[in-house]
This record gives sequence, structure tokens and C-alpha cells, in this order.
Amino acid sequence: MKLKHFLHNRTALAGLTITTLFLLAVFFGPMLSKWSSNQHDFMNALQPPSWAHPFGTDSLGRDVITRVLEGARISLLISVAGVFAAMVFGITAGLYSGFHGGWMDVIVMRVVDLLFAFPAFVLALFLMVALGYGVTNVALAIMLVYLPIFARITRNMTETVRNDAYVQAAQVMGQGTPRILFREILPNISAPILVQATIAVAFGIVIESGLSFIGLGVQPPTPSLGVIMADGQEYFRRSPWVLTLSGLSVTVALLGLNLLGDGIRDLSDPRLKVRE
Amino acid sequence: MTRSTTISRRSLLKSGAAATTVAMVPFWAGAAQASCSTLRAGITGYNVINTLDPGQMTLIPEAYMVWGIFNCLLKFDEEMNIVPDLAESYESVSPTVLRFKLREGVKFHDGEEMTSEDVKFTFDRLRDEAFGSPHRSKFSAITEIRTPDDYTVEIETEEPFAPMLSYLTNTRTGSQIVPKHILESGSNEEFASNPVGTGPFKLVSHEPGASLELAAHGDYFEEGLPKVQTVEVPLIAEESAGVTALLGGSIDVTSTAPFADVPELEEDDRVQVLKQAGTSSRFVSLNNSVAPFDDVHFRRALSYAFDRQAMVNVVLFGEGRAANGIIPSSISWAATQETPELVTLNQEKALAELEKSKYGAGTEATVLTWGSSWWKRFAEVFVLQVNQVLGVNFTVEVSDSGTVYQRMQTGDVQASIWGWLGLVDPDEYAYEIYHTDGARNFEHYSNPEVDKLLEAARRETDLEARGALYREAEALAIEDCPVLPCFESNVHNLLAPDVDGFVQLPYSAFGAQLAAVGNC
Amino acid sequence: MTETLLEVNDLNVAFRLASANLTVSSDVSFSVDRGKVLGLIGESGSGKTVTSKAILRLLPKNASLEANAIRFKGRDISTLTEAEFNRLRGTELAMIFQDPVGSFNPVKTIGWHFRTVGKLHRGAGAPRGEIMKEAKEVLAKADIADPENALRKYPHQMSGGMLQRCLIALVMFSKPSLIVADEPTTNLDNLVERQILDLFDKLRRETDASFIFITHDMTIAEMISDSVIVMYAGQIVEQGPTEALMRRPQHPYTQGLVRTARELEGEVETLTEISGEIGTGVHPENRCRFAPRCPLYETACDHAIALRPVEGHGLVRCIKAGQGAANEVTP
Amino acid sequence: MPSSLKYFLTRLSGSLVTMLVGTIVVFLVMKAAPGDPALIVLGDYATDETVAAFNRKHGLDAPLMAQYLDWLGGLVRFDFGQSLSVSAGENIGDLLLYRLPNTIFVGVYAILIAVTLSLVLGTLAALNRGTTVDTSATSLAVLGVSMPDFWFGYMLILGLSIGLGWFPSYGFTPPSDSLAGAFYSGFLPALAIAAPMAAVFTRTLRTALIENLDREHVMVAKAMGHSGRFRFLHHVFRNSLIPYITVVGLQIRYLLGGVVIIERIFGINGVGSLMVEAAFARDFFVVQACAVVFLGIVLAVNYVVDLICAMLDPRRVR
Repeated sequence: MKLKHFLHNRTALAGLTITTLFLLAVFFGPMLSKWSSNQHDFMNALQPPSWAHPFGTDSLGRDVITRVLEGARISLLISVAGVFAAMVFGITAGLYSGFHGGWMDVIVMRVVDLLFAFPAFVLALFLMVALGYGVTNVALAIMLVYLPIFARITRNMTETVRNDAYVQAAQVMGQGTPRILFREILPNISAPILVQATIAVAFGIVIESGLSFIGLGVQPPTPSLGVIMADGQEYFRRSPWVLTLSGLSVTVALLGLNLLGDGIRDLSDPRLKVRE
Repeated sequence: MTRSTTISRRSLLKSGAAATTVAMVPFWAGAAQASCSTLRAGITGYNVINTLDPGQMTLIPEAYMVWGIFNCLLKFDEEMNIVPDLAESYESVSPTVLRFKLREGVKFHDGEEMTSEDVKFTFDRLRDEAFGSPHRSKFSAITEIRTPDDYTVEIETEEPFAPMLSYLTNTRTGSQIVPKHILESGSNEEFASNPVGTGPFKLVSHEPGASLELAAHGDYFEEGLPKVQTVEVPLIAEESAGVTALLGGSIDVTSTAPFADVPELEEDDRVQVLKQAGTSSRFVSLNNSVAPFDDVHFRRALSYAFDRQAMVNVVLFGEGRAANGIIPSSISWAATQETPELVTLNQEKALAELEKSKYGAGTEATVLTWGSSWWKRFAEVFVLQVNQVLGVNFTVEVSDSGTVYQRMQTGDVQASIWGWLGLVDPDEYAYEIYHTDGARNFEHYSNPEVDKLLEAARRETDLEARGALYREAEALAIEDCPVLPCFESNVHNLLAPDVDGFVQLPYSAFGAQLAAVGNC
Repeated sequence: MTETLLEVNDLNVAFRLASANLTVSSDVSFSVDRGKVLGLIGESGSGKTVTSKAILRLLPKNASLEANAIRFKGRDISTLTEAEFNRLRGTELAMIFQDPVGSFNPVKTIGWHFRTVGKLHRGAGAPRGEIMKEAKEVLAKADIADPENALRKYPHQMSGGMLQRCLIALVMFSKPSLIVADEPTTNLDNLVERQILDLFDKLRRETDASFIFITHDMTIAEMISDSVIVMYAGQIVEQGPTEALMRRPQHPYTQGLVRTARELEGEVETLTEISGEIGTGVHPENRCRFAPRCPLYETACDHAIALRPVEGHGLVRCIKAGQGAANEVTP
Repeated sequence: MPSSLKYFLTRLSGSLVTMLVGTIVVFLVMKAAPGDPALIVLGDYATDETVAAFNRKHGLDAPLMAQYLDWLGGLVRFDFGQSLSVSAGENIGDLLLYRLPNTIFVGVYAILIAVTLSLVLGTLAALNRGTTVDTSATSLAVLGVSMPDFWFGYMLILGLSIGLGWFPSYGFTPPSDSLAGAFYSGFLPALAIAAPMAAVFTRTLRTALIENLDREHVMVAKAMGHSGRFRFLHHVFRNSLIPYITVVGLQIRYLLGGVVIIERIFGINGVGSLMVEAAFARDFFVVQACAVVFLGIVLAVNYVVDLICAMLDPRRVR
């Protein structure tokens, strides 16, 4: 998939743009803001959006947009951490079970089926109870939600290419299995995995916000997106903007990631493209 | 099974979209409000009811229901005066003996008559160690209960025990009269889920975590009460959800209101807002036996280091008042009148005290709090302020109320956000929190002089003198800052526009008050 | 005197693409007589498939089709509305495609295909038993050993050859008078290919249906068709009776094809092939389209060249045709 | 057909094994979880004696294996033991029996909405591929998956409930009380859950339709003279149903996830809200019961979906 094609694909381009802007905002925005995410000003609590506070202020008079950006960074990092871990383990398991098949395959797929059988959020919730709340455990939960997905995709892809010429060639040349798996096979099946990864990061953020929203995830005063929305939800009727705008930011961020994912998918499977 | 919601024509009309909704009013609507046969009174902000046994109840939602299902010997009237309830009259025969004349012909829900035997049984049960009632300590002063005849009860204490009268009122005291004839044979577990009392309402059904249904007690002793035939009580965990439910016409009464919404709701003609200063005390409980709160100077530094009025504004959105002490101002005869300096923000003094303390800036501690709503913010505001003023490094840990309460009792906590609502006697605040043997002294605080004064107050029957003793005791205690009194929150009830007869009391009375509600 | 079944005059097909309009067949004219087989020959990209699909109007949306006239049984069908035209499909005009496996809905039984087609052409009222009975007969005609069983099978349970027989049977089922067969044997191995060709041979003798048989293989065309059309780059370059054309091909391209065919049959020792690639759909109008690959190319070829009759022959699109320059291809 | 029967049986046994392993995992994880059930319940006046008594009462003093088998035995009889703290002493089985219908109702309701939406959007998009219709439909779909369902829930409340007052923003009439009431009061929550699913379904259907539109057998059908309607129904749509239904089945795990939060927001007394409350109250027994119930639902749904797909697609049965 060449960059040229990439840039000619509207979806991918839109996704890339939004995501880039999102990342820039998240990582540099807080520096530019003249407020800090935990700087309270009780006299200016729950101010509606204004030039000084584009997203208004929350119940402790903290600048919401600054918190949203900080929170987005935290949520993003949590999600990425979780998804990355899921990829490492899932892909490895998938590669081996898809390549070797046999009992190993059986076991891996059984575990995958099991994890798959739990509703994503329920699994996460369950783990929070078992492991206790907090950042790392949220990431862990996200990992366990996505591990099966990566494992399954990788396995199925590997199975299809297992007997392709280049793989056989590599075997004939006597390359070691790990090398074949990661150097020969993985690059050739990376596209769908990449698509999944972007989408997974997006949903990872949803899971984080969901857990924190009901109070079982990240805990205040750490500003994660979920924490901010939970706070806004409490005085939703009185000052709707906190929940509305923070949620809107989440939506935009996810939109970017999803578009990016779709774009990559389009490019790897042109038939589905919406427009040339 | 009870219906947790009914969408009604009336409610839809009220919900401000008459034009748009009339056309699509669902045909099943209206079923529930032919007249006001059914009152839908939501318990908001809580949805856990573990027991309906007065002797075991601890949570306020449990009390809300118990108050409606049972009676006590005494109760508070609309002016918060103690008046007879199951008792027809009472007199103190001697400083240590109270004699009660019981009403005749009072029937339990199962039709059995209530007699002095039941009263005696109730208190023996409370005092029985095996029963393990959380209210036991209140009645440990009782030495003997005599029942000269079916309608006379004499309660004797070894020495004068002033709080006794309030402990006999239909509040969170556990002294609600339970039927001997059932409990002698039956099991307590059974009774906890199928309570039988003398109150205006009897329990029809209970979907744990979801809702309860009450029905009028046919031969309730007060004429013409209760006015409604059935009461549906949905348990609504989120207070804000309670508001939308009421505005949406799904319920007629709420037990609380989210502080954030009160100002807006007062402007809203779709709802009546009842509010007044509540008999409540919200504070930061410090475990005086563990670092860093084992140092009085450090505790004082903290007490100086945060602005209580700001807390009221931010945490309660103004729905309350900064506290002078832990005895609520609504118990005016005992509460500390003018704010002690130690419960005000004073940065210089705070830092000065920190100087004297063996702990300095950077000291770390975890403040335990619970719930998803303002309790969380309460902790946040406290931590943010003290961290800023003292440069200490406190953090918030959020859990659920049960866990927090448990950890406080086991002493497995440094500091925690806590508070009491609906306790009606100063003794329940001052003695139980400040006294070395106080049932709620989770701070492990001990000051002989304070103890002495509190004990004296228990013996003092003259209200004025007794109040003075509490003030004196509290003044001393505040010097030591075992707890950091923060504020008292208002109590609220939201009523649908045409609901009448509901009398709000500062201790957040609920169940019993529903009996007088006529129209809804 | 044989009656003309289909007559195509100046058929032009082009694809509208984002970049340009791509002409895939230009000024194609030919006719098919009743009961005869017309072989349509050319390498892939020569426009033979497009031409045949155009006759049944099976081209994608972005294809534009122009023709002076397409006469079928004497009436011009190019002017019919889609609805009217659809009534001809299957019953009068039918088509057999390259890939027998893909030609059946994989999730339906062979029986279902016959049933639906049967209902469609015999009216919904037609008794099911009747339809299935006929289906079995036609399957038997198509050399299906056990029709009963075949009808119960799903496509994935049958071999390519079997499926192709079923497809042929399915087409014959509605007794169309013109059947376009688009390389019906290319995806099959030689043995099966042979059998299928025999089947066609048999069918054309037993029925009075006409065939347009598309192939890139001269030998197949020779074996099965009465007359042949050779297409190159969207144009007819030579057309005429099979026998004559095969013996004395006039157009250099045809000669190439025939030679290759002969060589494959081992009648010539050395294998020569037509060098070069068939051009893209955009062709300079002022030049013979075959020129870039033509061994006999000269400057005279640098203008548009028309089909012209060569006596004892059909039509040829080459300035050298008939000048004896066209050397015979014989051992 | 024996082959298909064999297929069904193997899948069934597969699901059962997964279920069994699932219960083991749930049980062990809960055992490993921090916090002592006894203390959670007794809290106030926990003495060593009372704790011991409690553990004896709940069989928590038995060896692990025995405890598990006992618990498993209970599961089979839909007996999950007693709630610790959420509603102490209550029989968890009863709690679930009251809530399960609500959860299932809302879930099915959401699926109905999602399917209806996606059938319309997906078909429109596929048939008008490349046009504005397609673009807007697909964009709508991407937006749908990008919204956190609980946030969308609040936006619905803000707009349709607080704003227009068309729907109740809180509370749910159990279908057992009034079916119409359930449909009415359950609309917003169901819609909130349905939105992201509808998006996924739409994409799937569009993709499948487009793939099948290009299949040769569709053109063959045309050559046979079959009408456009027939071709779409019996060749394109019919074959697209297989991947579509498969995805609907797979989405169930996200659906139930959404249910958990949404139930809480809209005050629906379902298994989801129960699980959240239990999580807060650290009521291990209820949490693990809910987990098992959800596990069971997913496996059951997936099995049914497998059967349906096997019926729709003969190639699956081998």
C-alpha cells in the first residue's frame, strides 16, 4: 500500500488528518492552555463555554477543555498500551497456531473462544472487580478484550498463506520458524491486523471511558475521559456542556481512528471503496 | 411484581411537550392515576435495602421504609417536639424511671393487638448481645423494663439518661416496636424481609435493588390515615435520575434531590421543592491512631487549611451551610453557636501549626471516600485545598459506602470522608463520636475531660444545662481536631405539583410522612 | 437457403471510465444463421466477450452500446426496453459462461436452479413435477448419469465438468434459439474439455438452436463452427467459412493464430508466436490496429483500413489480403 | 442429514466445553480477588467466630475443588447461592429471574432496531454504490461506531426527553407489566445500544451485497431472464445474509456490554445494572453469577447463529 494511494483515498486521508490533529492537540494542547487540568477555581465553577474556557468549567472550576485533552491523552495511552499488549500476545499465538496447527492450535483457539464468549465490557467489568480499579488494570482489561480478536485474525490469515510459495521457499532455505513467521508471513498479513489495531484502539478508549464512567475504572482526580464524563453526568441537567462536549471530543477522536482503519481496509480491498 | 415506572398522560403533559405528545400518548397510560390510589414515592440516591428489621437497620433507605411500617413509643411532631405515638402519654416517675401509658387497640399488620409485652420484648431484643443490633449501645443504659399491665411500660436506667426520650422516637434509633408473638417463634432473617409492625403501611413486595410496594394498614390507629391505598417505592440509585423521573411524571415524590439541580428546580413549575437545613453532619474522619493524623498539630494544620464555605458552594452547590462542629445547628439547643476559629480557613495559622507538627510538607496520606456523586467531589475539594495550602501530598481513594464503613470500623484507614444524617439527639453525634467508648468513634480519639462532660450531659435532664455541656465538650474536642467538621447539607424532597400533605422534617423523614399525603 | 437468425450491424461498445472512454468493440457486424455455429475468435482483450455480452445486454452500467441495428428473427431488438428485452433472455437468447462453478448460486441446489428457471419460462402455474421431469430429461441429454441425484446436489458437491453439463442443460432447458457460449471449456482439463465439446456438437445436431462459440483456440473453432470471426483489438479482422479460413487465412493475425494452432497439433516443428501485446482500447484511428505487431507492416498501413471482401473467402481487414501475399499455412 | 447433525453436535459440545472452562475461570478469578466475603457482609461486628460461622454457612471453608463442584452443581439448577451485600441474603437466582427478562427484552429490542436500520441503509448504500447515498450511509455508519453508547444515551435524553419530552428519561416498565409500556420506556435505551451495532451491521451488509452483486451467478441469472427483483432476493441478498447474520451473532458481546452501562443510566433493573451494583458492593457471588449468565447468553446466541448459518450455507456443513 503506497503512500500515494493512501493520500488519494478520501477516507484514509480524512482519518489520517483527524487522528493527527487529535494527537497534536492531545500532546501539545495542554502545554498551550493557560490552565492546568487540576487547577481549581471554586469561584468560577460550572461556567458555560466562553473564550477563556471553550468547553466551560466543571464543578470545581477546572477548565474542561484542558482536562479533556489531558484525559484524552491518558485514555489514549491506556488504550494503546492495552491494544499493543493484545497484539503482541494475540499475534504470536495466532502465528504459531495457524502455522503449526495441531494441538497447539486447538488450545489457542479454545482460549480464544472462551475470551470471545464474554461480552467485551462485562469481561472488563469482571476484571476490575477481580483486580481492583486503576489505570493498569483497565489496560489489562482492554488487552484481554482484544487478545482473542488479534489471535483469531492472525491465525486465519496465517493458515491461508501457510502453503504459499514464498513461505515454502523460506522453509526450503532452512529458515527458523520464528524468522519465517515474523519476517515472511507477518508482513504479508499485516494489513487486516493494522485495520483491527486502529479500530481496537478506538474501542479501547470507549471501554476505558465506560469503566471510568460508572466509577470502576480510572479514579479521580486523574482526568481520564471517562472520569470527566462521569463528573459531567452528575450535573448534566444543570450544565450539560461538560458531558456533551467531552463526549463529543471522544466521538471525534474515534471518528478519526475508525476512518483511518476503513481507509486502510479500502486500500487493501478496493472493491469496497465508496469513491474512487 | 411492582411496576417501577408508569408513563402517564398527565406526566407527559407536564413534561412540557403537550403539543408533541398528546397525539402519541400511549393507550396504557392513565391506568395508574384514576384517583390517587397509588402514590409513587421514589427513594433516590440509594438502592440498597438489606433489612427491614428496625433492630438491624443501619442505612437511611432502610430507615425510610421502617419509619412507615413501624411506630415507636414517641415521635417528632412538625415542630420537632417529642410527642407520644404508640404511647398515649409518658411521665418520668423518677430521674431514672420513665413510665409510658400505651394506646389501646393498636393492631399489628397481622391483626394482633400491640401490648406492653411487645414493647418489653422489643427492648430486650435490642439489648440482647446475641441479636447484635447496631443500636444496642443506645439502650445499654437500661437496667429493667417493667410491664405492670398490658398498657403500661416502665423503663428504668441505672442513672439518669437524658437521650433516652429521643432514642424512643421513630427515627434511626431502632426502637420501633416489633411483634413478640411473631419473633418469639419466627426467625430474625424471615422478619427482616417480611416485617410486621403497627405502622400506617404494610409491606406487599420487595424486589431487591429495584422497588418495594406498600399497602395501607387497614386498621391503623390514627383516624383517616393513611390516605393512599398503595405506595410504590422505586429504588433509584442516581439522584439526578430521580429528578428526571419526577419531571417525566414517573414518580410523585423523591426522598432527596441532587444538590446541583435544586436552584434550577426551584424555578421549575413542574415540581415543588421542599428544603431545609438538615440534621446532618459531614466531616473528614481522621484516624488519630495512625500517622500522620496521630499528631494534633498536623490535624489542626489541616483544619485551618481549607475553606468550608467553598466546599458548600462547590460540593453542595450552596445547598447547605459550613459547620461549626459536628452537632448539627438544627439541634439548636446543643449546637455550637459561633464558628470556632479552628474550623475556618486561615493559611498563616495552618502553616504555623504545620511548623510545630512532626510532619511537614510532602506528607502523603490517602483520603477514603465513596459513591459516584458529591461524596467523591467532597474528597477531591478537601484534598485539592490542603495539598495547595500545606503542600502535603494527599490522594483520594474511591470505594463504596459499605467498604468505607467497614474499613473505618476495622481502623484500616488513614482518613475518610464521612457523615451522619437523621440522628436526632446531640448524644448521637457528640457522645458517640467524641467519647472514648463512643459507638462511632472511629477516630480512636480519647480525651478524659471531653468524656467527663459528655457523660454529665447524658445525666442532665434539663435541656438548657444539657446543651451547655455539649457545647463545652465540643469546644474542647475541636481543639484536638479528631474529626474535621465541614458542613451540614440541606434535606430536600421533590414533589409533583399537586402532591399535598407531605411534611418535611430536618432528619429527612420519609416513610411515615407518606401516610398524610392525600392528593398526587 | 438458410434463414438468418441474428444480424448485428455496426456494433460499438465503449466503457466510460474516469480517465477516458475506452472503445472495446468498434463497427462489428456479423450474422448467424439458424442452426449454425459461429466461432468468435481472438485473444483476451480482443473484445469478443464484450461483443457477445452486448448482444444479450449483459454489459455493466458504465458501458455504452451503439448499433445501427441488432436484428433477431428479423426484428430489431436494439430498440427494445429492458423489460421487453428481458423476455427474450433465456427463452430466445441464452449464454453459457466460462466458469461453471461460479455460474451457480453456491447456496442453492441444482434442482432449485432448474425449478426457478422452469417456473420463470413455463409460468408460475406450471406443475412442479412436470418441470422436474423435463429437467431430468434435459440433464440426461447433457450426459448426466444420474439426473435424479444431480438435482439434489449443491454446486460445491460437483466437479467442474459436471457443473458445466448442468449449466448447458439449464440453458437448453428453456429451448433458446441462440446460445452464446463464452469459452465454456477454458476452465476445464483437456479430457473434460473434449467431452463438453462433443456435447456441444451433439446438441447442435439434435436441436435447431444456433450457437455463437467464443474461444481463443483455433482448433476448437475449427472443430465446432461453420463460420468464423476473428477479432483483434475490438475489430473484426477476418471473417468467413471455417474451412476456407483455416486453410488460407488472409490476415497476418489470423495466419499467426492458425500457425500456432497447427504447431500445437504438432504438424509444424518450430513454435513461433505472435510477438508483442494487444494494445489498449484507445487506438489511433489513422492506422491498422495490428500494425505494431505485424510482420508485414509497411507505411501503407498507416491509415484506417476497412474490411473488404476477398473472393472465395469472407471479409478481411488487411491491405495485403488477396494479393497472394497471404501465404498458405499448410505443412 | 447425518453430516449436519454431526456438525450441530460438535458445535454444541464445543460450546458446552467453553461454558465449563468459563465457569472454572470465573470461579478461580473470583477466588483470587482481593477482599474477604465474610468481612464484606459482617463488616460492623465481625469477630473470628462470626466469620468462621459465615464461612461454614456459605461452605467457604471447604476445599477449593469441593467449593467449585458445589457451585457448579448449583448453576445447573440455576441456584447461584445468596447475595452477600447487594441485597444480602437474597437468593441470587431470584434476583436474576426478575432481571433477566428485562435485559433480554432490551437486548432484543436493540437488535431489532439495529437490524431494521442496517437493512435499509446497507441496501441503499450497496445499490447506489459510489453515489451520495452510499457516501452518506457509510459516513453515518462510521459516526455510529464512533459514539460511546452511554454518551449517545445522554444525548438522546437531552434531546428527546428533557428537550422534547417525548420519552421518559429514566425508568423502565418491565414487559411483564405492560408490553407496550416496555416498548415505550425501553425505546431510548434500546436506541442508544442499537446505534453502534446498526453501524456495524450496515457496513457488513453493504460489503456483502457489493461482493455478491459482482458474482457470476447473478449475471447468469440475468442471462436466464430472471427479473432484477428475483436476482436481488435469491442471489444477492440471500447470499449476503450469511455474513450478515454471522456478524449479528458476533456483535452480541458488544451489545451486552452496552446493556451494562445503559441499564444503569436508564434505571433498567437488568442483569447489567445488577452486575455493576454488585461490583460496587464487592458482592462476589452476584458478580460471578452475572458473569456466568452473560457467558451463557453469548454462547447460546452464537450457537443458534451457527445453526442458522449452517442452514443458510450448505458449504459449512462438511
